[in-house]
Amino acid sequence: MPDATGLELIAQDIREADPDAVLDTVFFRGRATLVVEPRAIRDVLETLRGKGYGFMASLHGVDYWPEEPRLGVIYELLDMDSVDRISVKVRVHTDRPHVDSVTDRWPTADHQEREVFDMFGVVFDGHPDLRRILMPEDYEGFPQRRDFPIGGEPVIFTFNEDHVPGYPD
Amino acid sequence: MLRSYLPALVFVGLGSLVGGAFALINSRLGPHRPARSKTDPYECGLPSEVKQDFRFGISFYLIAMLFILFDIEVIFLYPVAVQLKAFGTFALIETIVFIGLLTVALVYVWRRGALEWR
Amino acid sequence: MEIERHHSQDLLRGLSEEDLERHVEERVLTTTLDRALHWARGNSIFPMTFGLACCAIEMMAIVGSRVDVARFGFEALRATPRQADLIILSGRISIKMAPIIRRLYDQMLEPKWAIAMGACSSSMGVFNNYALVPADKFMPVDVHVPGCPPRPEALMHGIVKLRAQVLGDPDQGWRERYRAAGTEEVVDAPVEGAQADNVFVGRGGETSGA
Amino acid sequence: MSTPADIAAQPLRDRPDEELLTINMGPHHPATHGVLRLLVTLEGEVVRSCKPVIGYVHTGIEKTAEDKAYWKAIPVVERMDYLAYYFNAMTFCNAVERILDLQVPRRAQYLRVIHLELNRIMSHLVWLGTSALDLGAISMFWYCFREREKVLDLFEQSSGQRMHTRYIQVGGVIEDVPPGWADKVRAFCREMPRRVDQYAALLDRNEIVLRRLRNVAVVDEETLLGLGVTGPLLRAAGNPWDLRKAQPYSCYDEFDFRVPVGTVGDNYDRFKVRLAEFYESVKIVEQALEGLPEGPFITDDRKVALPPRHELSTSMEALIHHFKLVTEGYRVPPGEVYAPIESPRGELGVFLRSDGSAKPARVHMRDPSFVNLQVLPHMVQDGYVADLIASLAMLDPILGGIDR
Repeated sequence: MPDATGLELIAQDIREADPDAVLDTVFFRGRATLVVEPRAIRDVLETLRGKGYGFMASLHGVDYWPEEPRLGVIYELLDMDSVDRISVKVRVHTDRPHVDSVTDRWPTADHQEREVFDMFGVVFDGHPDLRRILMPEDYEGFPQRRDFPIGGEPVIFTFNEDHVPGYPD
Repeated sequence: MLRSYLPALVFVGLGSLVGGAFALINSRLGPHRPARSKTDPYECGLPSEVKQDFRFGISFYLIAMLFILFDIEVIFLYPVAVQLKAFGTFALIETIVFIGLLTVALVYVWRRGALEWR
Repeated sequence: MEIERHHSQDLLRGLSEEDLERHVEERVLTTTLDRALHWARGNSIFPMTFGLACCAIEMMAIVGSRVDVARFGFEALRATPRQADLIILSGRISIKMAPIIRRLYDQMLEPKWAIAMGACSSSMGVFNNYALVPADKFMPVDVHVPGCPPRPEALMHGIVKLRAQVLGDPDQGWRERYRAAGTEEVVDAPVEGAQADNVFVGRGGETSGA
Repeated sequence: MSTPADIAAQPLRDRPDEELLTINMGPHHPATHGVLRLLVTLEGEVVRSCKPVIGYVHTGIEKTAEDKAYWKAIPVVERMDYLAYYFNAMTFCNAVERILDLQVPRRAQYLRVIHLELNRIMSHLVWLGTSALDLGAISMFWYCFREREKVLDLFEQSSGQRMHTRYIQVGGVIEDVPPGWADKVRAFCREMPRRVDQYAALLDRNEIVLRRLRNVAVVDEETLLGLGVTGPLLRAAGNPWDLRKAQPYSCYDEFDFRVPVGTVGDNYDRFKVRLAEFYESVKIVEQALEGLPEGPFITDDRKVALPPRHELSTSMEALIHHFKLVTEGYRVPPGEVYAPIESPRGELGVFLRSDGSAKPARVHMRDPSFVNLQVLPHMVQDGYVADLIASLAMLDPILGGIDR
């Protein structure tokens, strides 16, 4: 893990190349996170690849519902030689959830970006085949957003067995 | 002359009898509930999109033809192998010539590359 | 058994002489044939290898040597619905998989039975959420095996119970068996798009779900 | 004559006589190890393109976990990769312990390692049984499932349930192992290597299996790293990346074991790497059993772990803690953590975001099979359909983990 100062140094280098790319750096329980502008995500990943983080372990979406901008996409990078991990976070609003796709430079992001699109509705521009991957093709709604109802049926007990919606009284 | 063929005839008769009986019982006693989806082609649970006029590649027929050729050869060897002592050495030489001819055919086919899957 | 005896007694009371004769003679003749038929069917049901999720691993375990399903004639696990007459829904049924399972069930041999193995296929089990459908919602199920995943012995108990039901029960289509007449979804004339086995009416030509 | 590779060189368009057939190797297929659907474009017997379609067993586990308290989320998360259930629970508990900054007692760490390695053995057994079944060695299925029953007996004795045991709890393990358990595990560990020798004798010198696996579906290390593949697939290509050695967790650094690594990266190497991992896991279990320290099996921090029953009748604090934990569960300070561990199929990581309440705000499981599945089209390009079946068997995808 790059320790807190290492993270600041990396943020410093990126800021030299692109002044307002890095919005914030978070260091929590030994995990370094760079919060980055959505438009600058591809260049930041390239500079991190230059610093040795050549393996993308994971790409996943988060819904920070009460806070705005609400949808987050997190890239976990790994440096196999010096066994070092860093993560890059991008925050997008729900009304224009557009992030550049990194599938051409990082092939592992293909299915994972499709899953984030399927579950959160973040549109990855430039993705070769952006379709739903887990839900049926013609499914409306993005299930893993916090405001999407969890669904399922009410469990029937003796006290509510006679007026449960959907079951004949 | 007929007597020597009796076992074969009995065998064929019995086989068709038992087979026919089972088929009849199944069709007579089994339930008949024709449903439209039963007649659809089964493609791992999905509606199938294979076009009806799809023709299989030529390689399949080639391999099938070669198989039939050499399979019949083996079938001819069975009767000879069973009664080799009775037929004497003449049949032995005859069989060797027969196998030799087919080996030539095999080598030809092999060199022409029909055996590799194309 | 005594339920059937009461049933047949009040049935006979109302019959006159020759109807009584014909009824008894007909019953005696068919019962022996039926019983032989059910005996043959009960002991040679071919289950379909249909592993969905975790219960599939336990379903594979019943084919193993410790809890051997071959003792009851269930061993010939068939891969295609054309040769199988029992479908064991071992695992969670997601909404994307439901139309496919319904189609498989339709394409199975008659007479056919269905076992909903595990809590997930019987009642969405642990995951009571948007993604799952209980098996009863779209197909008739004969035996529900509880457990998550049920032990191989529990599934064996379910299979033996199904076998007992088959032996004792005259063969009926599932609509007669569950008195569900009038629930036919597939009208004879294929109405455009309204197919029972396609819960999501996909666009024509394109494979639905692809 | 022209081999499939030459045919691939000719563009498809100008060979009208070659009929291309697009068919579904669909959700219900005996050889897809679960409900995986492959849209395969065939030209005779040669696979021209293969597109995996998944989602047929999607159960919304991550959404359900957000609706449960932390200790209730473990059974939900455990049912994700249903052959490596100890690993799912372990990686989830790792993440929660890292946010809580909780210290797990050494005995609990050793017990966790023993159960993880036994689970790895069981997972590889099911893989070996089903993939040998695909290659035609049907009797292997019965041998492997006989061994699997022995491992499940051990799990049942230690935790009460064969599968999805929920044995690993945040802060340690739920219960200590019963007295006779360690000897049973030693007996199993003595006998297991002999069994694996028998499997190797059956399959390794079998000419059919060798011809089916050697130089088939070779993928070089560069493509694998680009696709994010980890686990036995990556190690078979020569890259010794194993999280147990690279980033040791739960005192893995105290055991010496070797990481089996292949050379060429074909199906045969993947087969041999997993076969060698049997021996390594048995070695780890034996060393962990030797060094099993005494002491508590769960953390004694009452804020997180339930107090023992006998304490409830005497101390008031224990009763309060018990009531608080059982009703609402413990609250976790807000933060985000990514905790990866080495599952039998690769790097299994949990991204956990907590917002201070008693329910996790976001649980994302980075499943190895989900990422490794992307290498399948590269493996089967321009090969035969039979090799597609063998490659899928050697890829060892678990659809529960892929579809979550």
